[in-house]
Amino acid sequence: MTNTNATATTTGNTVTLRYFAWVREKIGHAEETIAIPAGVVTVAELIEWLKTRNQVYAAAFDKPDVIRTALDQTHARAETKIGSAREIAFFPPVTGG
Amino acid sequence: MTNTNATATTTGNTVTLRYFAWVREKIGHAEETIAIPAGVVTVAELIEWLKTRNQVYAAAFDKPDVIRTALDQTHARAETKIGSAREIAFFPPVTGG
Amino acid sequence: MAIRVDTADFDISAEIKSLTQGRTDIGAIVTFTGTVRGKAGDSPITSMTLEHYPGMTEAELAKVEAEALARWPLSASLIVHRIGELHPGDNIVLVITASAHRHAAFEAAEFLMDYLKSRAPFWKKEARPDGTSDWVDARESDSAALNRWQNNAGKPSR
Amino acid sequence: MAIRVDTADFDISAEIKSLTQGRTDIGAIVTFTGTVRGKAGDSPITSMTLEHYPGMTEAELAKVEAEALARWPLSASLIVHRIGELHPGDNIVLVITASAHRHAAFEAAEFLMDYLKSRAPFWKKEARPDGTSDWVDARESDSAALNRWQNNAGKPSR
Repeated sequence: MTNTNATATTTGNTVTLRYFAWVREKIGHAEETIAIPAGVVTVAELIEWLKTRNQVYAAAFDKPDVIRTALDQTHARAETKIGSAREIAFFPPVTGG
Repeated sequence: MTNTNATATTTGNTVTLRYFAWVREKIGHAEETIAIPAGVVTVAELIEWLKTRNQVYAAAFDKPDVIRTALDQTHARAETKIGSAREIAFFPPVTGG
Repeated sequence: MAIRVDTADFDISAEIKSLTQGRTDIGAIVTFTGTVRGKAGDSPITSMTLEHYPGMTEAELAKVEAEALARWPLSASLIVHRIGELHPGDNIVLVITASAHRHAAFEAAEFLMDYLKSRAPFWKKEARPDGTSDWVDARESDSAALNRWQNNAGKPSR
Repeated sequence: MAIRVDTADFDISAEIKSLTQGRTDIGAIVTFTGTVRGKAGDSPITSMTLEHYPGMTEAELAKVEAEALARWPLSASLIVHRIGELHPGDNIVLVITASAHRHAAFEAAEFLMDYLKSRAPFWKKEARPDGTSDWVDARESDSAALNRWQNNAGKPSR
């Protein structure tokens, strides 16, 4: 839960990505494990990198404004640093209740 | 239900008086029938007249500010004219709910 | 839209079911239940007796419901008020409001309670363990709560 | 204070009973029930499927409850949210708040719902009679409802 720790070495961290609702449907699977690539520090940078993987990711993250993120099950923002988070989730704005 | 009809002849009207909660307990009975006496037009005037009947009424209506009135089962004020009301109720401020 | 004055207790699930059964236009149901507390201030009470003004009670509650219906798009509503002798923990009053949207249901339920507390002719008498009893005094905060709604079509500020 | 995510339906009377049994400090109980409506706009729906983020859901609801408890003197509270496939008329969510006084119970229940709608990781998918289905869009009014509470210790104005 030290995702605000700006001094953590993030590059190379192994993280679990989780996808929910239409993000999951567009990506085609619910979770996967990746290593955070060099140069990726914030949530926004991770999304930009994911979009470069292939057309499926590019389409899923086409409009990052309508995608919300959680780091270790806590709401995060585009500019939040990934830090030592172990689980990063992407999903649409919530619609429960 | 014409208690706002200022031209009605009220004197001599036969009305049922009803008492609730501590007003009833102080008066000693729940209802009675009276004829509205000459000169009594408003609720306040009726209360003043009731206080002259005897010590029991004088004590029950000692503080008219804490007594509420309904004419024909509708909330009324001290200055409301009795008009052709058939039922006049006196009670403390309500405390339900 | 229904009102009921009753010595018997109520069952909230059953009341909701009878209000909403077969309907799919309702998205939000709010209930308020008032219960007898075991203390009046710091003093324990053993029972509470509710007296009311038959006829006027029903007329006032019907007015209150009509007013709520004029202010909010309610799909259904219910007011049940108990009378007679009650004990700590017992239910006193139930208000249910149902609407397509939650804010209307919340606001209407709070309005009905504020209105009922200041206008409906009920009176409470509390009995103490020593056998004495007293009529409950009206609270200034209840008429203040009602006044909040006077000049406001929606929810009032505090 | 309790939270529950469940495929099963809930019974409001039973939940209230388990929250309040044996207690005489409670004077006011407010419940909010959200139900599946039969239409999305003008189009009929046949079912609604609720997905959530296990773990984060419970963490968020616990935060919401803690926040409500810090703001209002609550005697008890409960949040139940259903998941899985539901149908028009079915219950989706239940919030119960209990307090000595009614305004605290009303405000806390409305706060819990506003917060839950904008923060708890649930998503709804609606299926139509023609076999197609779509994820429900978030409503701007829900985040506006949450923002009302940001700078206000008590009830916000509108």
